[in-house]
Amino acid sequence: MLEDYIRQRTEERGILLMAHVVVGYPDLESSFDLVKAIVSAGVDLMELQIPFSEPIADGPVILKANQSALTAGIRVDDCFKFAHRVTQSFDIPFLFMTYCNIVFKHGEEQFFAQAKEAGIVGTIVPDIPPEEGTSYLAAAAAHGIDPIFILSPTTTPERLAYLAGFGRGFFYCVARKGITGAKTTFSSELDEFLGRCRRVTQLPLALGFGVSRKEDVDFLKGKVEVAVVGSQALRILNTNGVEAVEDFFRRLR
Amino acid sequence: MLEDYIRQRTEERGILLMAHVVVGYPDLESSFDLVKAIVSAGVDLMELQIPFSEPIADGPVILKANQSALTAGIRVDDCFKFAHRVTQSFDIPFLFMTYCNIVFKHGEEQFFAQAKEAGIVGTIVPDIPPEEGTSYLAAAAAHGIDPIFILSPTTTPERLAYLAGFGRGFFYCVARKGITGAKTTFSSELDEFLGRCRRVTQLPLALGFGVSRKEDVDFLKGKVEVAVVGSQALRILNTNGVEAVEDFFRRLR
Amino acid sequence: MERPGYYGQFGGTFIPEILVATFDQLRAAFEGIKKDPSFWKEYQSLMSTYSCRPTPLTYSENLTRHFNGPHFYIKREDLNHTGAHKLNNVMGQGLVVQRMGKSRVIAETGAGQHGVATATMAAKFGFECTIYMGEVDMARQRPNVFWMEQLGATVVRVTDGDRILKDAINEALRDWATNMDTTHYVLGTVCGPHPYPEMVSYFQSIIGSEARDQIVRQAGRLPKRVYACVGGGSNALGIFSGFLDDTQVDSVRDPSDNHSGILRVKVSNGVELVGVEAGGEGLETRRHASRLASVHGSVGVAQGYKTYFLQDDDGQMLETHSVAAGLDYIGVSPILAAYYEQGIVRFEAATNDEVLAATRLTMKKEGIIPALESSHALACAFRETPQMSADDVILINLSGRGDKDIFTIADALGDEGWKEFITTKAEAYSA
Amino acid sequence: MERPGYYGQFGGTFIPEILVATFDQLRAAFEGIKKDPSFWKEYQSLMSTYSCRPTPLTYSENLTRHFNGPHFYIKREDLNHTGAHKLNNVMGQGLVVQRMGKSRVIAETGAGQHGVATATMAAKFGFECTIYMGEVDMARQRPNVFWMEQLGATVVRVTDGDRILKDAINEALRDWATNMDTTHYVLGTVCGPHPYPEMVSYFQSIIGSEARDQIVRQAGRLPKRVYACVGGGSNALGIFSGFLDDTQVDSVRDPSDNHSGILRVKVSNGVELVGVEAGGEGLETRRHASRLASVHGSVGVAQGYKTYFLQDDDGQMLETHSVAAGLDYIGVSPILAAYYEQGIVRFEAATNDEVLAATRLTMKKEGIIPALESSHALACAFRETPQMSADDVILINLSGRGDKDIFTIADALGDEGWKEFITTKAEAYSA
Ligand SMILES: Cc1ncc(COP(=O)(O)O)c(C=O)c1O
Ligand SMILES: Cc1ncc(COP(=O)(O)O)c(C=O)c1O
Repeated sequence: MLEDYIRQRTEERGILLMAHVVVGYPDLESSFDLVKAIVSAGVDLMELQIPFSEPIADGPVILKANQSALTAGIRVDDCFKFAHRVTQSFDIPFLFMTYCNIVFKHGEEQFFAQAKEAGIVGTIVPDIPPEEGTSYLAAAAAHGIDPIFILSPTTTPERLAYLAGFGRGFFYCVARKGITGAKTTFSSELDEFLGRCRRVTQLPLALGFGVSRKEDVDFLKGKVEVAVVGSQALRILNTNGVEAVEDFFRRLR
Repeated sequence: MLEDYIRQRTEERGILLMAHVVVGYPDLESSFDLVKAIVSAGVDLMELQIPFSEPIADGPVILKANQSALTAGIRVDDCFKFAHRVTQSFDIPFLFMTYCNIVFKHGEEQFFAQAKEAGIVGTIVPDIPPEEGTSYLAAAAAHGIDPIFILSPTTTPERLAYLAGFGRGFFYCVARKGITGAKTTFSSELDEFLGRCRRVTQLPLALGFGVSRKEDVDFLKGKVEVAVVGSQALRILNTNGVEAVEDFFRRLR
Repeated sequence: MERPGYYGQFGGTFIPEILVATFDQLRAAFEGIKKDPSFWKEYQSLMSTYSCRPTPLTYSENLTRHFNGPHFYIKREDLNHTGAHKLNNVMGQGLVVQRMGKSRVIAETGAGQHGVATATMAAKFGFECTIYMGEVDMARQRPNVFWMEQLGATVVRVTDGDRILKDAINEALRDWATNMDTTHYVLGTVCGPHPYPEMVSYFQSIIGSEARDQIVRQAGRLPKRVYACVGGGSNALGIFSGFLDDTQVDSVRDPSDNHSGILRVKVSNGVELVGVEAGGEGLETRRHASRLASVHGSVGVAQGYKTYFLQDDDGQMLETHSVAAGLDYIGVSPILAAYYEQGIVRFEAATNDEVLAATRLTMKKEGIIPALESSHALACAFRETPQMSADDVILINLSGRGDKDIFTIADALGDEGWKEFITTKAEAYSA
Repeated sequence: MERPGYYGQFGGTFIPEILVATFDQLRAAFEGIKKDPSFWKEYQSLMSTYSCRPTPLTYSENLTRHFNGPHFYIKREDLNHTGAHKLNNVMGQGLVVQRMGKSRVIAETGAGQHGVATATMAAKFGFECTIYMGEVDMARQRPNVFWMEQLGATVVRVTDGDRILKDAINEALRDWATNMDTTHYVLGTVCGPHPYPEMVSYFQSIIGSEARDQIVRQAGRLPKRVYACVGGGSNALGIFSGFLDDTQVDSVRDPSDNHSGILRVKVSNGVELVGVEAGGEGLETRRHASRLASVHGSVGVAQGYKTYFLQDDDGQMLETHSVAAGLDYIGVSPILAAYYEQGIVRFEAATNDEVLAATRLTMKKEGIIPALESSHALACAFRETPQMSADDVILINLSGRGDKDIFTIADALGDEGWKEFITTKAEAYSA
């Protein structure tokens, strides 16, 4: 179980790292090499993003990777096959990150069935709030996959409590307003926000949006269980290649 | 007196020819040579057009000559001097043809005084109908210059009678609707129109607009006292020069 | 009962968590406005002094004669300030922004029409303004970019995705997710997450309520059919809304028939509502933007709402095509999607060629230059004249004027004088 | 009593004999219309269904605030169909043509605005249409040429004279002298031989009668000043006509003072009427089109009527200059010339630079794109704000919208994006 895995591993490592990979960017083989490199750098969890043509919650770096994977011809079924391959090859939990329409068009039931088969343990779909997620939640539950919800600094206390009721595995807290890929100044406001989150849930917390340096991870140690690194790794991949990414993750904690 | 001159000369020659010259086109010296050539071709009367920037009753050929004379810098005073020179040099009656604003800006009294001095015997100003011509008519009368009015096929019988009251020297009948320089088909309609004119006036009639060939002049013989040739001569001047104009007028009657 | 924000199975609020509070605030502000009896008066007064509402209804005698009937009546949204129905929406949202106490507005634009309208509204209300526009659209619609800038807006070039309208929407949403405290997103049509479809159609309903009064007064009766072009659907819903109670749906489309594209609806007596989508180069070429009139649309969720989209089997959005930039969009109003399934509105497509011919005819016969978008409604009405009798009355919503389309129209007609003019201009610039 | 067609010493009918019968017919038709009580109703109904009359009166809060008063009210002739007050005149003449049973109309155009309006009217009434336009203007105003042609008109390039507006008028008169049986000449402004000044101002008076009602209703009182730009003078006379009875001329300009350019008039109490001419590059440069506000105009007779013209001592017309093509004309309405001499209207000039600044400010503050012509009225009002108190009310006639001026405005502002766009377009054409 995802939640237990995070708790145990956090005790061992102080703070976990979750990486993010856009499946099929720049192509499937490279994606595989990237996953391999990141895993060998000691990362603890990984989001596999199934590309979508309209990724409204993503910033320019991830957006371009989505686009370019699609232009290269990546299909949703390729992503399932890819997931299967990496979950077979590497011994950390993998989650799917994507957008509602990918799940919806595939059919929710079918999507989770195939995800399960592929060894996926959780899903992050930023444009499905619980209000719109009845069948999504049902399908996830039926297949024992954890739907991860997002908590944001703009979320009211009442709504935090409401969202807490839907939590499985962990919560994905976003460090600030905005989208992925922009700079974040980690400050005491963040503590305050995390405090509000802790008040409503016992589940582990992951924090993402703007984590890009060892200092960020150090700052987060003891505050959250998981630090999520997304755009920064992709930027390094784009400019310096896969080995640099591995190196980046190695030095991050 | 213009009227008497026309009557006498018509008896001698059957039909008279009136030519039209734009003063200062292409320059004053050339204008003089042109007048000289036309006079020696036996023409009986001549209109000297004082160029105006907005000659609304003229067609493209005469319009362009007006424009070009002005661009070359011709002034109204040059035209008076020019008139003086030609009336001194040649023994036929000369008239001024121009537009209202030239007379108006010069001052009507002053205009006619200078015209008289220059030896001019008549004026044709197409945009001064008698209704607008009170002071124009007074000044003309004071200096014994004949203001020539225009009769057109569109003029009603009542108005023909009205215009007849203002006639001096002769009437200028236009052969058709439109402006100078276009083709005219001389027909029995014309007879009918001239008949209407004769019914209201004893004065000689000149006919203009579209007279361009000997056949036209022959056709008009016996119908009117004067055939007016304007644009066609200018066209010949533009393409073949002053001798060709002289030749043209020589063969016209 | 339907859930709020849902129309049949369509609509919803598929938004990232970060925006939930902002949508709550917007929804509350809009609810407040709907309940406030003074609001609509304020809105109407603004629209009648700043724009020229009520816009006229023109009887088009020459088109009527040309086709031997039916009687053509044209609702003149082209006479609105800034030249299209878009102003109705943005001025309404401007009042909402004022009530929310925000100081900045953002918007997406494709054709540029909504961007110009929003920049105009921002100038009038004194808001800061940023407009997102795809790079491709910016190149096509430079005159509108120029005017937006002159009106004081910052126009941001969107270089991601297909660099068109949908990408501009994504980019605007991203801005909003960062700046929601100060900023309101002025969505341009009856799409997007709840409450946009409801709110935008609320403001656009001014078209229909005026038009119904006018046609009853001027023609002495209700129209047999009402035609409107459908991009997102705001001008269509605007005019249709005045006639919803006049429709009579006798036999509803078989819901088990999974979007066959053929709507089995007979409107026997009531007013028939006809939405006209962009047929582009022809439905068979797949180069079009007909989500409902073609068989190529299917239900999906994107940009925050559920509706029919032009998308592939995986749910990836397809490229769309139309001579009219304002119709060139992947989705369609969830409200219209519901009306489609309920048989309340019939959907048709008009091709680029039909649209240009209709534009030409309308210019020559009526002295009106329709926007290419609006010409879709005209084209469909022209095509269907043989189905009607000479004394039927029809109503066409002329959503905008076509001056803005001069580059497109001149190109489409291959006008040599225009090319020469542009070439001479360019030479003068490089000199 | 003045002679019919005369205003003080100005006006008249200085026409070639060939046209006398045609003018008689026109005068009779116009007299008939004035006497026919149903005519104005028919005209108003046409204008309220085909265009959007009454056009709104907009209170411009932001300009008011920007200048610390006076209160700015703007009469929105820009919202008219085809984008300017020009339509008021052409539609009125259209009805006259219909009554005369003619089938063809001709017109001159400078900016192209009157040409587009006439082509529009001809399409709507089903008349044949020929528009005369100077070659220079055609090159500057190509978009309007394109639209005229699309509207079904034949545009004739005038290559004589200075190849601008006045030459187009001459050419139209020449056409008319040939085709008067079938053809009516739709003169575009309150100039030309009687009955044009009276007839055109009769139709344009719809602006003033609406505006007076509106400002009394909206502002609660009469304006202190009314500003309008003056080309030929039709929009100015249109709005002024509503306030003539409200002016109070205390001390009249000394008639013996032969056009010193300084008008010694004090309007103590009533509404002050201000006509704003094109100051071009500055009156001192002589590159302008100010017939009354400069000392360079003098009385003359041309194009069939007597008024102040920009002419030399010989009576030859001068070249005129303005960034606004519609004000770039040698003559001015004889009615305004009379009002000038009688001290009923004060005349000012605004330079190109002032006009561009006023255009920019109005776009940014009010979301309105004024025609460059109209911006002359704005520029003068802006300049005079210090003379007024914060709670004075002023009225500005916004005669037209500025979209049509995009090439001029973009050039005047040196917009790089625009240049690049045009260059890219031209490259695509030559490819
Ligand atoms: C003139 C005009 N009509 C129609 C549309 C399509 O939008 P909607 O379907 O929301 O009316 C647009 C969009 O830009 C437009 O500019
Ligand atoms: C918008 C606009 N305003 C003003 C004018 C000037 O004409 P008038 O003085 O007759 O109103 C024109 C002429 O083209 C125009 O287009």
